[in-house]
Amino acid sequence: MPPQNDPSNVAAAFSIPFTRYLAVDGSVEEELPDFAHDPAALIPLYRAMVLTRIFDEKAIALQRTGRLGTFPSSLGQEAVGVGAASAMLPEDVLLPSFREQSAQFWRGVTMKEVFLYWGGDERGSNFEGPREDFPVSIPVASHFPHAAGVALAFKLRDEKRAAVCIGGDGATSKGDFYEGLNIAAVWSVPAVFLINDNQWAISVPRQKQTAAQTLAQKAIAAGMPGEQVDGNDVIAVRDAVARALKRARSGNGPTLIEALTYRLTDHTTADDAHRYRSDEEVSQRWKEEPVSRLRNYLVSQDAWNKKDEEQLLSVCKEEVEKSADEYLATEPEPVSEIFDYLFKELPDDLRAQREFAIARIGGNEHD
Amino acid sequence: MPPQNDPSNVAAAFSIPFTRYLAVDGSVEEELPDFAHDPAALIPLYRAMVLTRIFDEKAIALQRTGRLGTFPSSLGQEAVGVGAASAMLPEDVLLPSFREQSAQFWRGVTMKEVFLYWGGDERGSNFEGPREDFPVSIPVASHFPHAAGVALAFKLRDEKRAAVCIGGDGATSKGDFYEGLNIAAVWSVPAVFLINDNQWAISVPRQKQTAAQTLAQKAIAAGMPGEQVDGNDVIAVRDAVARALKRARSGNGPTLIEALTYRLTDHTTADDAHRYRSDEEVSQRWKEEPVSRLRNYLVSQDAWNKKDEEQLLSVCKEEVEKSADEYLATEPEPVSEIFDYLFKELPDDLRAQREFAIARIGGNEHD
Amino acid sequence: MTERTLVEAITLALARTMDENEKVLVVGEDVGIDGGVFRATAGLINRFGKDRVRDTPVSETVIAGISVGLAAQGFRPVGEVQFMGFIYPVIDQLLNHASRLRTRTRGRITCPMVIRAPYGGGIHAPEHHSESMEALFTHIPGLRVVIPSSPARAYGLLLAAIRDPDPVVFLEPKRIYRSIKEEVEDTGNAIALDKCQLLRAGRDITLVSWGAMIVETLQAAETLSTEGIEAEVIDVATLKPLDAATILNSVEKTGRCAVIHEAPYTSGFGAEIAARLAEYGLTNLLAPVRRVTGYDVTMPLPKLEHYYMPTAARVVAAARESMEFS
Amino acid sequence: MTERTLVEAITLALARTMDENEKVLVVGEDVGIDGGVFRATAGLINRFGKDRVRDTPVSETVIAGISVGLAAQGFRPVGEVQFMGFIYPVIDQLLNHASRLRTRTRGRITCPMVIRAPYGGGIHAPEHHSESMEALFTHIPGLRVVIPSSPARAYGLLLAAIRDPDPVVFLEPKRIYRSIKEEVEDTGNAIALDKCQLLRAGRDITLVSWGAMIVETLQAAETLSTEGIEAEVIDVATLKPLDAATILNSVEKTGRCAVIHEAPYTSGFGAEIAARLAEYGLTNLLAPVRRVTGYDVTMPLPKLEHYYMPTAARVVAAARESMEFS
Ligand SMILES: Cc1ncc(C[n+]2csc(CCOP(=O)(O)OP(=O)(O)O)c2C)c(N)n1
Ligand SMILES: Cc1ncc(C[n+]2csc(CCOP(=O)(O)OP(=O)(O)O)c2C)c(N)n1
Ligand SMILES: [Mg+2]
Ligand SMILES: [Mg+2]
Repeated sequence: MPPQNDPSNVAAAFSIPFTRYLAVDGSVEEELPDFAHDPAALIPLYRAMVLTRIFDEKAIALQRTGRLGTFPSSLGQEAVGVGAASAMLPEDVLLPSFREQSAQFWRGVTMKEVFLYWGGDERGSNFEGPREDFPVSIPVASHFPHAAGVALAFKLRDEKRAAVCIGGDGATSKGDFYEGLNIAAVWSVPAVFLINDNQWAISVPRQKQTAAQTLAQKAIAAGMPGEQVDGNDVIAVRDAVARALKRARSGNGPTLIEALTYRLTDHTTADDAHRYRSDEEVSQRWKEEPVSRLRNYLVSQDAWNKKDEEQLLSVCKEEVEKSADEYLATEPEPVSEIFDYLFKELPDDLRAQREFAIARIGGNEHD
Repeated sequence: MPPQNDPSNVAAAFSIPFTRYLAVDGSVEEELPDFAHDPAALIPLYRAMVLTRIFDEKAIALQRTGRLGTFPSSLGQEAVGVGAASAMLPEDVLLPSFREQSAQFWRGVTMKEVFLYWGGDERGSNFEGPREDFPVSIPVASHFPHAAGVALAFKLRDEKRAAVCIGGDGATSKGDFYEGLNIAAVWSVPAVFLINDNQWAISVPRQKQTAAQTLAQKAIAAGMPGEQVDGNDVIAVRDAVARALKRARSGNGPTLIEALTYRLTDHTTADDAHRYRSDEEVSQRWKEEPVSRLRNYLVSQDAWNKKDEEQLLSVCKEEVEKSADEYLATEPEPVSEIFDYLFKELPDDLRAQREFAIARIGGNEHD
Repeated sequence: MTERTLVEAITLALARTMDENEKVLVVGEDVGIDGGVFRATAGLINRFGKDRVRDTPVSETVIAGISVGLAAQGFRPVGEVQFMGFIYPVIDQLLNHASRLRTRTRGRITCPMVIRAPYGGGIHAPEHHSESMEALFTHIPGLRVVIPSSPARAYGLLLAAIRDPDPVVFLEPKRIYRSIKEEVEDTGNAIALDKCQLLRAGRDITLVSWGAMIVETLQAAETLSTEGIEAEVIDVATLKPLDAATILNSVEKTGRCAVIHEAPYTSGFGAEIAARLAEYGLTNLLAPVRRVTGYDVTMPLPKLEHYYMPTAARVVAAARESMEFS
Repeated sequence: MTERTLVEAITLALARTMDENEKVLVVGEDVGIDGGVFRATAGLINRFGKDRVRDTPVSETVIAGISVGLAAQGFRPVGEVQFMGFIYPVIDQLLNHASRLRTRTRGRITCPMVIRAPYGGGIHAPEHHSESMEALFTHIPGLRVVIPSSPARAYGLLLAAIRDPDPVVFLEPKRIYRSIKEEVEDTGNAIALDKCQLLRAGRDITLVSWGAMIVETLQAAETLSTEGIEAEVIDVATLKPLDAATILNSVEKTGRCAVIHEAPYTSGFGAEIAARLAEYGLTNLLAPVRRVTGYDVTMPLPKLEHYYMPTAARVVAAARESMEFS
């Protein structure tokens, strides 16, 4: 509460709305938005979430067997990326943090590419699909100003496109998060900032990131609208992002959306969450997770059944296995590639280093 | 306005109070706080503002005649520093930006020291008075995290002290401003953050810094109380800072206060504000300035008259001239001083450089 | 024939490139109606409009970060940072993003952007305004680092920097923003971004410098000449990538070398030049390489600043010592 | 007798100093109950409580900035930055404040703080996790830069860093966090912060390195020894201030020198060492100084990382070339 003062003198007042359509058990809580009226229209969202979950499992398995690097699973948070990406148009630009493979897949980044990236191969960020989408941002929040820049480009060219930037709850503590929001709002650029509030930044719980009640209210500092959605309700996420994109495209500037969800597994394969949080907490949160929530809804609408589920799982597994095989079969790049994309034209001093590097390994990979 | 949504689902709501006691003409608008009941008690505040104004004039004159470096006048903003410093206890710590000489003087930094600093002499930051106060921070907002650190020290030692950090409207755009606020709030440390919102950051008007309606609302992002005061009403500033200090000392954490004021002159002596703003705007703002506002009030209460004024001006001028003379008479430091405070003990490699530097100038200042 | 100051040459190059390529934008604090704290962008907003000459809030991270986004979208942002003391937050964006976007996406996304900033001491500026931290940028792979030392070179190098398809840090020696005038025609001719500039031919010793210290270095060369010592003076100009060949060839001829810079001694860019000589020019060296530099101290406030700044006399002394070495 | 890994030695030194001085605090992301992403602070929160072992939000600027405030108030904060790729925002606080508070207040306010960060490649870590940017810090006046290369040295140097009255950047070679074990007793004995460590005596060539590359350097020395080349191996350990005398004295004896580091070549700290030799050891040099370093490229992702990392074979080749030079 603000310090005691004459309440009649109010300089400004704000509120942060909250949106959820599907209750935890998949029952409908609020009238569904247009895009969700036909349950069949939601099946692609369901499919995308399931695919991501199977992909994440496979990625962990590959990591455990030494065939992939450190990997951040998105278990339990699939609705955030899928909800956001499904609201975007192909010509929009996604600027994801490192945990939004679900959004990347929807946008057309291939599973092979995502495997390559986390397998330690730069070609994984050379997307064949969405050529203008940014690679994932590892330095937390450092991509928020980029999103403002991309959105400014759209505005300057008078294009009806928008930039969608996703970061975690931890990202909201960084200065560049805030600076990115502030410039986006003051220049009124078509950007949507989405927080995957999965309650944890490695071992630091949401409550220790900030004293702010909601992360959405950080929008108020930048003078842009902020809202909170249930991030385990893919309908709510897509609805909020779609509304924000509409605002952006109509020239009304950026929006901050906080999607409340939960990281159901370790931070990455390098982490052991048992060190810092209880199994009880996690099992409670399993009850809210987005995949079964949407499935329950679809089943309740007779839009989905056990056979559909089995078929989907087997198709997804097949796709994931196929992509993993492609990834594993990818020939590594030659050493020259560490030089050849640094500049458009290789400067002389690098040419000498490049020749040395090639000469030194001769025919071998390692010298 | 936030995007359209069911208004019944409100996750959080906030408001930003505004405080002013003295109207622009010096008449009383709200019942005065306790410390201001006796008009005589306000005379020291008045005196401090007048002294600062005379000091600033002298500093500009010295700069114009090549005897001082670039100098940032606080013309029109004297109530911010005086209001804040007068609410503080000696054992509190001030972390000022570069335009808060009025606060520094109240705290016991001497005019000679401030002249020395802007004259380019590090001894100007070696305050004889408030030994723990920070030197001014030139890199905008970079001292906000320091304030959180100082306040944390108080909290850890269980001392009833607070850190008071002052920055400009421009400072609120920087990431370190935001990060400093966020950590102060989440760790609930005894800090008060005060924004001297003088409407300009060099040539950039307040409206181009941020889309936020008020700067006080940036507190909401950090989950701390924020409030706005009339920064040309020294009573309002002191009142708000005093309340915030009380909160801080009672263990209730930090506060952000935005003091609305106006930079009546150039950004610094290196600036020419005519390039980017109109004389009309400035003359309008002269009507609101803090010194005559308080004087009008004091006169209306029979607590001040023409003779008092004349006497005060002559005493202040004398003090300022005396300090200027002392400053001008200060012998420069020897070259060794650029080495001798870098580390507690000079490392060997610097010892050699130090000897070289001394040898090279021989008896001369310049080689 | 128009004589211009260095800062006027900067303005000219900015205007030229904005004129020839509508993708060129200027972003920074006070670059608009104010024309920049050093007037480097004066007049641009009137000529090119406020869409293309954009005042930012006080947010250096944003100046760099928004430029990355703009550059990825095909714009050519030129960001101004007001003083070197405020450029450090920019390192994060340059190192983690701008300098590597091309390589991390294997050429899919590129980052043609310039960060301009004045640097250096000697004008009695306030605290944090006078540092020379150019060496930091030279260690960042994927970045070009350019420093002009005269109006004409400022014009030609800035044209090249803005036209370059990759990120460039362009540091301007503010001490000589207005102290030298030189004929600068608006020819549109760029100066190559990977070549040292030979400013004076000589046979006895090679003096290597850049930025404002070129003034003292040339003065020293004049003085030495009166003593019969003919110094070759090389302006490094493009610190990264370094044109080591020009320096090595010169020292092959002269056998002696002093590097002069304002930045602190340890890990200043003079170290890199001396190291190249130790590595690739050793057998040509007739005397130890000398570094005439600032001290390893915090840049002093104006009252003691002159003690810090390398002087022509120090360069002369170092050159004499080098000549006397045997 | 207890054998410990390097990271265990770090923990030991942290616990020791926290025990002996209640002003010592640990701040950083996940340093509390998680014990740090590399477990360097494991157990400290249980032993010293959450007031003194503080999890910060994801805010590197705050880790440094709050430490400045704490240090000014007499605390001795030890900040942890999780990976080198996230340390750049910290440069602003170190350069503009921590490193100069003492000098800008003429001794009134001091800044005894340590920033710890793991650095370097070779463990197949994700993007931005494997850089070696130590040279940047060595150019900042008023800062000490320390890099241990073994468990015992990590223990002794960290004790010294935390006890030091001025700011220290303490960079930990994470590739050898667990790969070497060594006897480390909790003696409380610090190692001087301005002395290179002689790791191997030799007469033929001086190999200078630091951090994880000490492993390859010692391996190379062994190989060279089988060929009759006896290398002297110096671990710089305290890069700033640099103990140049130890290196110069060694090269006076051997006449040859190679510097080995993982960081990119240009403006790496190897440049400073080679430069000192060009300046103060020239007449002792029988062969060009060699720098065996990373390339001037963005640190590759794991699949190509091994191409980037300097190897013992490269050190051996450089040493042989040096020996053959005449
Ligand atoms: C600037 C920065 N600091 C530290 C890290 C190390 N790190 C990786 S992920 C992470 C936590 C991020 O939390 P959050 O933003 O909530 O994203 P989540 O991992 O939960 O998806 C940290 C601290 C980093 N990547 N970037
Ligand atoms: C980080 C940083 N960037 C740029 C500058 C240059 N500069 C000095 S004052 C100033 C404007 C500051 O505006 P504000 O915070 O409103 O303070 P005011 O000058 O109005 O008191 C700028 C941009 C600086 N000092 N620090
Ligand atoms: Mg999180
Ligand atoms: Mg202002």
